[in-house]
Order: sequence, then structure tokens, then C-alpha cells
Amino acid sequence: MSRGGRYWVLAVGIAAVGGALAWAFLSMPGFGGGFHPYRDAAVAAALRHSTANVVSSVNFDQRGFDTLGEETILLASVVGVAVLLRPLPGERHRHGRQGGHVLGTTRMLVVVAVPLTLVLGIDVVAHGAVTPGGGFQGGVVAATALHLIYVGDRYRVFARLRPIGLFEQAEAAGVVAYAAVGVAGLAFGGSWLANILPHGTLARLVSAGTVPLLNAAVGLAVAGSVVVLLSHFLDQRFLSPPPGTRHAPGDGTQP
Amino acid sequence: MTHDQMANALLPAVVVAPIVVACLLLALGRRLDRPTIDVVAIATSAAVATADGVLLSAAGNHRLVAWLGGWRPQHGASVGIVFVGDQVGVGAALVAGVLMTCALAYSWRYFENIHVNFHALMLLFLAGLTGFSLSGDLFNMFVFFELMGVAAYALTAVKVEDPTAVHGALNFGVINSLGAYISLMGIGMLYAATGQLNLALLSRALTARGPDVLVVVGFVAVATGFLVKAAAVPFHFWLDDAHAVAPTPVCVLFSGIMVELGLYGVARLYWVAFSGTLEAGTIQRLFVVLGVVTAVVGSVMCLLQRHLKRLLAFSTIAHTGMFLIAVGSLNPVATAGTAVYVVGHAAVKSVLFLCAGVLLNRFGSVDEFTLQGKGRDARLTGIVFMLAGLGLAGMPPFAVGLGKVMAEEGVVRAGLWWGPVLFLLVAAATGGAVLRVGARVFLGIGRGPGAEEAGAMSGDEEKRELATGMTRLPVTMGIPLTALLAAGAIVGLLPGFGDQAALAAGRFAGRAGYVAAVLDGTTSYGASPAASAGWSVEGIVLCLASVGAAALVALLGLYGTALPRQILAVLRTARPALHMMRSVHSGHIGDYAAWLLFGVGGIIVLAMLPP
Amino acid sequence: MNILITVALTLVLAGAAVVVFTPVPSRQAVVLSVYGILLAALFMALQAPDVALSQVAVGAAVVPLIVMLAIRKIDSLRAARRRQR
Amino acid sequence: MYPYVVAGAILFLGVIGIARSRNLVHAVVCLAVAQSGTYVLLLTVGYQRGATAPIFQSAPEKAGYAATLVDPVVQALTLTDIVVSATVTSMLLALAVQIAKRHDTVDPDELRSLRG
Repeated sequence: MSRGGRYWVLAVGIAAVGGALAWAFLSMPGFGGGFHPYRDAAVAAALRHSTANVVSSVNFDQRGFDTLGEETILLASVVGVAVLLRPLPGERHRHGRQGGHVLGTTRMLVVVAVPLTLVLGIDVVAHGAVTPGGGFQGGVVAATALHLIYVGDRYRVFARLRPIGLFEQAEAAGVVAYAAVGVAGLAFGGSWLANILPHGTLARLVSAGTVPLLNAAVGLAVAGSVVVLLSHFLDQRFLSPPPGTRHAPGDGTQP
Repeated sequence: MTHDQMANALLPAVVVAPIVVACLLLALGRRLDRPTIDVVAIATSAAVATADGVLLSAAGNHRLVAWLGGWRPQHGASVGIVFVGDQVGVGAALVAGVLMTCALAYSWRYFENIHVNFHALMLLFLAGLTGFSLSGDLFNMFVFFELMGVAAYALTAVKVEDPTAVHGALNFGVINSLGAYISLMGIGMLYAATGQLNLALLSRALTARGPDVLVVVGFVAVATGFLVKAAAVPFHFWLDDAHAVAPTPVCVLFSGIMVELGLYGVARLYWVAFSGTLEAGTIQRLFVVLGVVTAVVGSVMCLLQRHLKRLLAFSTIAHTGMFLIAVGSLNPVATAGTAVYVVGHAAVKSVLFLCAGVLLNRFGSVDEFTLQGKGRDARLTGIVFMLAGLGLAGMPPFAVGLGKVMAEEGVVRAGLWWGPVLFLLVAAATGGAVLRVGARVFLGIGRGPGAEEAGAMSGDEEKRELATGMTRLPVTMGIPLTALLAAGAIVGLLPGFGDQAALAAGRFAGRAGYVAAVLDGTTSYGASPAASAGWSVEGIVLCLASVGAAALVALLGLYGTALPRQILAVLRTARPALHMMRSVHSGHIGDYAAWLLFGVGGIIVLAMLPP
Repeated sequence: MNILITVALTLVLAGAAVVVFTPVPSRQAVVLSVYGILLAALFMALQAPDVALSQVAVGAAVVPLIVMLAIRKIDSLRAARRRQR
Repeated sequence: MYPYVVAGAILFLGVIGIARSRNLVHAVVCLAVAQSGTYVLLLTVGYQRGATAPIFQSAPEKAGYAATLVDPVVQALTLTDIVVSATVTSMLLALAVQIAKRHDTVDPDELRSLRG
């Protein structure tokens, strides 16, 4: 289809859908209103399980299966990217610049910023049931800590600090741990992902039953996933392009 | 173990088990050798299928309900996620499990260079398919929809060295994601209107609210994502791109169950949440119009293909059109017929894709004209292929035929007297196209390409899927092929299968029963009228007619250029229209995005017109 | 309070338009990062600190970084191709 | 109603971007923008005037406390949505990189392998 034809089709679509959406928005409860039946039930449920952060209660307790699905999506995408970015036949790993001359500032960054960020990430994970944040946000922060080393282009240092196999296993272990808490819920609480641990006191670090455990599992899975995901993209820089990539029909596939 | 306990444990287990095994395979993958990985993956998927079978037999007596996290409803409401198993939902999961087992068996030694990742993706894909069929929560359905999607995009492009594969996967990913986001918009709107995500709670709230514009637009928006998966025209463009390029075992799952699950999603959404609110006549009109357009576009495009996998993809689109009409007629017998049809279609379509894979691995092409006569000595593959082609056209005793008989009866009862004629044409076109290719490849008959065929996408660019060439059919490929073909025929002959399907469809469409099972715990189905549906004399005659018509279409395709000049001149007048239809399938992602929005607009207009 | 939300919404809308209508991908990655921060600010105004934190980590950092890496790879492929010719 | 219109407009902007795009990376970014419209819709639907973030400092003393918090459910949904967006984006970018390798171009107008 020509560019003009495409814009016409799109314009008709947007006119129809936009009009209908605007009309529908008119009959939606007004912005900022107080009609939230699910909220009312969810807040009460979070209190019953002594979970101060109601969002965490929804994510890890009330709708914990969504989060298992979400971690699985993340896992699938990491495996998918690994498959998609694997070196093609003819692509070789170029020797990256040799490490060794790490600049003072970069070293400072590594020494100071990395542990700090790592601690921050772990802290965000640990307090997921109490303050904003949780396994997901903390996991990303922790993964970022490791990638700060990339600042300054010290890929070699980075590659040594980052045993990918280990992170892949951490990621898988996180998802398995989440499922294991789920099975424990079935075994001791009668349903999958039941919150079987004592709920403790609201707003304490150890409260909310299984929520901190699930947070930790997600933190592990997310940190592993983000590191592996980024590493596949980083590695692309060190692949020499395959010779003569343009595809010719029947190149060597005929018997 | 009581019935309740079993449902509670097993319904989520069929989703979690493949996820856990996939993780273990990934974590240990480097230490395992390839046969172990194959065996573990096949065993897992077979175990899931077996558990689905157990659940299916249990679902015959009661609806199965599992509240995750133990958030059972108090005073008729709950904050948790629920899994619900009735015969249709569990049946869909079972089809997914069986197809996955066959696909994994077939891909024994496939993709050696990516080792464990292929199996992990397949198992995660299975978890997505199963979770989507069992979930009773709108947002949870979205999550599993996305899981299916993410695994499917990667699986489409597993052969990264194939330029068309990466392109097809990207088109697939963008259009499916866009559809999913429109669905999520709809979920947000429905949440604003009702404050609920659970289908049963949504159903209660919507029934109390009545059909205002917000409910209609919300329904259309949520349905859009599912209709994209179901490949309804004009949301179908991703399907022919993805099917043409995805590895054969993956195509089996795409055509056999993933597309059908899109339709299942729409039907589930309508019957449970919206059937108490929306005007039945409006919904009927909407789906019938969509279905007719889809069936026509799919059939015509199917006839125009020379790339075998792309041809099979368009035949799936044509069948989706029939399913949309049958389900959209809102008649329980037609819905039952669709369910039977889907099972039969899954079997024969999978066989056809697997045969295409065998040809590809042997000759390095899936092009009808390149392969002409090449398959003469591949007797078993040829016989299986032709039988599956006849099955696709509706030949008794294949389950496709039984489903077609029931669907036709149902749509006529719903007042769509022209339904059987359209179904016959679709079966003739799609079956005929397959038989044409079969005759050309395995018998070596027919003339060369005409002007119109020559311009189509060639099947020569497909890359082989096995590292080493293949001269004869290996056992690991032969068994799934013959087993699936036999299953397609046996299911159609099972005594009482049609009756059971009709009963199950009646329960599937029972809104009150679903809501009561989820919220009040009354899981028994209650008395339902004894349904009877099955082969009838009229039906068999119609099936044989469609097989005859398919044979005629195949002959026309093989020797069409030998027709008298006057007739050819008349046929040539259709050429500009065909050319336009073909050029709309441009492979351009911008076009597809524009068509997507155009389609949503069209559906909204159809839904808002006065009845 | 409501003025804050209105301003944030308008900024987000404008940010989305700028991202979409920035044709050069490498510039777009930067704009996307800014857009991510605008969204996070809106989420803070909407009393969603959890989501805002996530949005900063993912939408303003990780995703733009991946976009940047993909662009660099594609550009280096193009450069290599030009050298071959 | 303004917040909902903004959400819808962002979705449309994303689609327009995909339709106009001359570069697949650009198209993928536009898809991510389209998805951000859903975040805005979900969170604005859950907002309540005068209510605070759904986190307790201490146990509430009287009934009706729930009405003082904005809706946590939509926030949880948005969190999941953000993860989905990141995964889909990275997957599609990986595909774009492979397309660049195999087709020598990332301009959708020049990709002609899947016609008819």
C-alpha cells in the first residue's frame, strides 16, 4: 500500500475509534472519584495479612499468580533474546580492547558506586512489603549496579565480573523459588500460593507472611534477567558482522 | 482426595509444572545432553496432557474451581485470582498439551545449535496456552496472553539465519502487542465502570449496569486483542507472515491451538461477562460480518498461494472465519460444532504442516512448483498428506466433517440459512488448494504456474530445519504424523462425542452457572436438556459434496489453463480484484498497524449501529 | 494538587508526541529516557510511588539503554557494509 | 475526562508513529509509547482526589480507612504492564538487529520478503 493510502486507512480508523473512545470516556466515572470496590476489598485484605504496602500485597499475595506469570514472561523474553541474538554462522567474536588500564575514576566508580547501588537494590527488595518498591524495582537497581561498571567502556573488566552462566541460573532459581513458595502454600495452606507464614506486625521488616520471600525470589529473578538481557545486547558490539549477509535465494539450500 | 481438592491442586499445576521444568532445564542445560533434554521436555508435556485428561473427565461432572492464594470468596466477592475448568476450557488445554507433545516428538534433534533454549521456550509457550484457557480473571488472561505472545515471537524466529523468519516474527510481535494494548485499554475501562477484574464479578456488575456505550466500547477493545490472535480480517496479516516462516513444529501449535484460543477468549468473555448485558442480535451481526469477510479473504488468498506453509496459513484464516460465524450465531449446537471442528482441524492441519516440514527437510523447499513430482517416491508422506487434505475438506469420518455437520445445523437453526453454502465453499477452497498441491508434489501431475501464481511469494527461500539432510522419514517424525491423522479420524467416530460436545457447549454458554460456581461454590452443572448432535444423512451428503467440490477446485488449479479461451477471459476479469487483495498483504508493518485500527473502528461501528 | 496532575499529564502527552515525531533513532533514545522520567513524575503525582520507581528503573534507564545498544549495533553493521562496497 | 483523553491520545500517537516509521527501531519505540498510554489510563482510573499512596504507616484506627488511599490494584497491574513492555521491547529490538544483519536495512519500506 502506498504511504498515502496507509494514512487514509489509519485516519478512518482513528476517527472511528477516537470518537467511540471519547464517547465512552464521557460515561466513565469522573477522574478522581471515590468508586473503587476492588480497592476497598484489597486494602482490607492487606491489613488482615499485615502488609503495609498494599501494592505489594496485591502483587505478591492477593494476585500473586499474576506475578508468577510476569516473571515467566521475563524469563521467556530472556531466553528468546538469547536465541535471537546468538551469533550467526560466519559471525566471530572480535577481541575486545584489552582490559588492564582501568582509569582511576572508573575504578573509583566501581569501588564506591557499585556496592552502594547493590545495597540500595537489596534494601528496596527487603522492604518491599513495607515501603514503595519491592522485588522488581530492587532487582533492576541491583542489576544496574553491575552495569555501572560498563560506564567508561571497560567491557573486559565487566565481562570478568559477570559470569553469565551464574546469572542465568540465578534467574531460573528465582522463578523456581517463587513456584516453590506456591507449592508450599498448597501443601500447608490448601491452595497454591496461600500465604502460610505468620503475618507478624504491620510495617515491620518481617511481616506479611510469604510476601518478603516472594519479593526476594522476584528480586533474584529480575536481577539475573536484566543482567543477562543487557549482556546479550552488549555482546553484539563484539561480533564482527557476517560476511555477505544479504540473502540470495537458494544459497546452498538446494540439494 | 475430594473433587474440590483435586481441582485446587491440579488446575494451577498444569500451568506451573512446565514453567518449573523449563527453569530446571535452563539452569542445568549445559550439563545435560540433547537426548535427555528431549526426553524431559516430551515427558513433561505428556504429563501435562495426561493431567489435562484427568481434569477433563472430572469437568464432565462439575465445574472445577481453584482460588489461588486461598482467597475464596466471602459474601460473594474475592480479591484473588480464580482458575475455572469446564469441558471447553480444559479441552482446549488438552489439545494444547497433546499438540505440544507431538510437536516436541517431531522436533527430536531439531535446532541442535540452540540446545536447551528451544525446549524451554516450547514449555513456557505451553504454560501460556494452558493458563489462558483456564484463567477466570481478565487481567490474568492478559498476562498469559502476553506469555503466549513473547514465547511465540521468539519461536517464530528460531531460525534467525532465515531473513524472512526475523521479518515475520517482528510483524507478528508488533501487531499482537498492539492488539494486547488495546485489550488492556478495554480492561482499564471496564475496571473503571465496574471495579472488577474477575470474570464472574464483572458479569454481575455489568448485568446490573446495562449496555451503555462504555460497556460496548470496553467489550470491543478487550475483544480486539483476542481477535488479533484469532486472525480475524483485518487483524490477520501477522498470521500468514508468521506461519510461512516459523519452524514446522511451531506452526502446528500456532494453527492448531493458539489461533483458536483467541476465538475461545472472545467466546468466554462474551458468554461469561457480557451475555447478560449486550444485545444478542448486535453480537451476532458483528461476528457474522467479521466471519464472512475472514472466510472469503482467507479462502481466496489460500487458492492464490504457491508457498505451501503460507497456503496452509491462509486456510487457517478461512477456517477462523467459519468458526467466527458458528460461534457468533450464538447457537449452542453451532458452538459445539466449532469445538469439534477445532479438534479435528488441529489434527489434520498439524499433519499437513508436519508433512510440509518433511518436504522442506528433504528437498529444501516448500514451493508447489519447485517440488512438482519430487514426492513420487515418498509414499507414506504422500498418502498421509492426501488423506489430511480430504479431511480438511470435511470427508467423513474425520472430526472436521462431524464439526462441520453440527456447525451447519446450528447456524441454520440460528437463522443463517446461507451458512452451509459458505461452509461448503470454504471447505472446497481450502481442501482443494491442499489437494492441488498434494497431487502436484506427490503425483507429479498438473501444468506449470500461470501468470497469477508466478507472482506469489516463492517457497524456495525457506531454510532447512535439520542440520543434516534427510532421505527417508525418521520414526520420530512418522509417529506423530500418523498418530495425529488417526486421532483426527477416531475422534470423529467416538460414540456420543457430538452429544457430549453439545452438552459441554450448553454449559460453556451458561452464564449463571459459571458465576454461581465461582462466587457461591455451586459447582454442579444442574439439569441440562439432553442434547443430541452427531452425523446425519444430510450432513454426510453435504460433507461429500464439499469433498467433491474440493476435488473440482484441485483439478481446476492443476489444469485450469487448459480451459476454453472464453471461460479464461471471463475469469481474467477477476484479476484486478485478486491483485489488489494480494497487494494488501504487503508485509509492511505500518500498513498492518493502520489496518488494525481501521478494523477496530469497523467493529465499533458494527457494534453501535441500531439492531 | 489537580493543577500538578494536569501539568504532568500535558507534559507526558507532549513528551509522547516528541518521542514519536523524532525520526532519528539515536536522538529518540534520549528523548525516550526523558519521557520515562516525565511518566515517573506523573505517577508520583498520581500517588503511585511503586510504579514511579519501576518506571524510572525500567522506562528511563534499562529500555533506553537497550534501544541505544541496538542502534549502535545497527549503525556499525551499516558502516561495515559501506566499507565492503 | 482530560486524563483519559490523554491516555487514548498517547496510544494513538504510538500507532501513528508505527504507521509513519522509516526505521524499525523507531517503530518499536513507538510501540512502547503506545503501551505507556495504558499505564496512564490504569493509574488515572485508580486515582482519587485527596487520597494518598496505598501504603500504611501504622495500623489504622477507624473504619473507612480504605477510602483515604488511591487504588492499589491498578498500580499492581501497571507494574506488571511495565515489565511486559520492557520484555516485548527488548525482544523486538533483538529482532530488529537480526533484520539489519539479514536484510541490510531496517526501513520497512525496503523489506519486501513477505509480499502476497
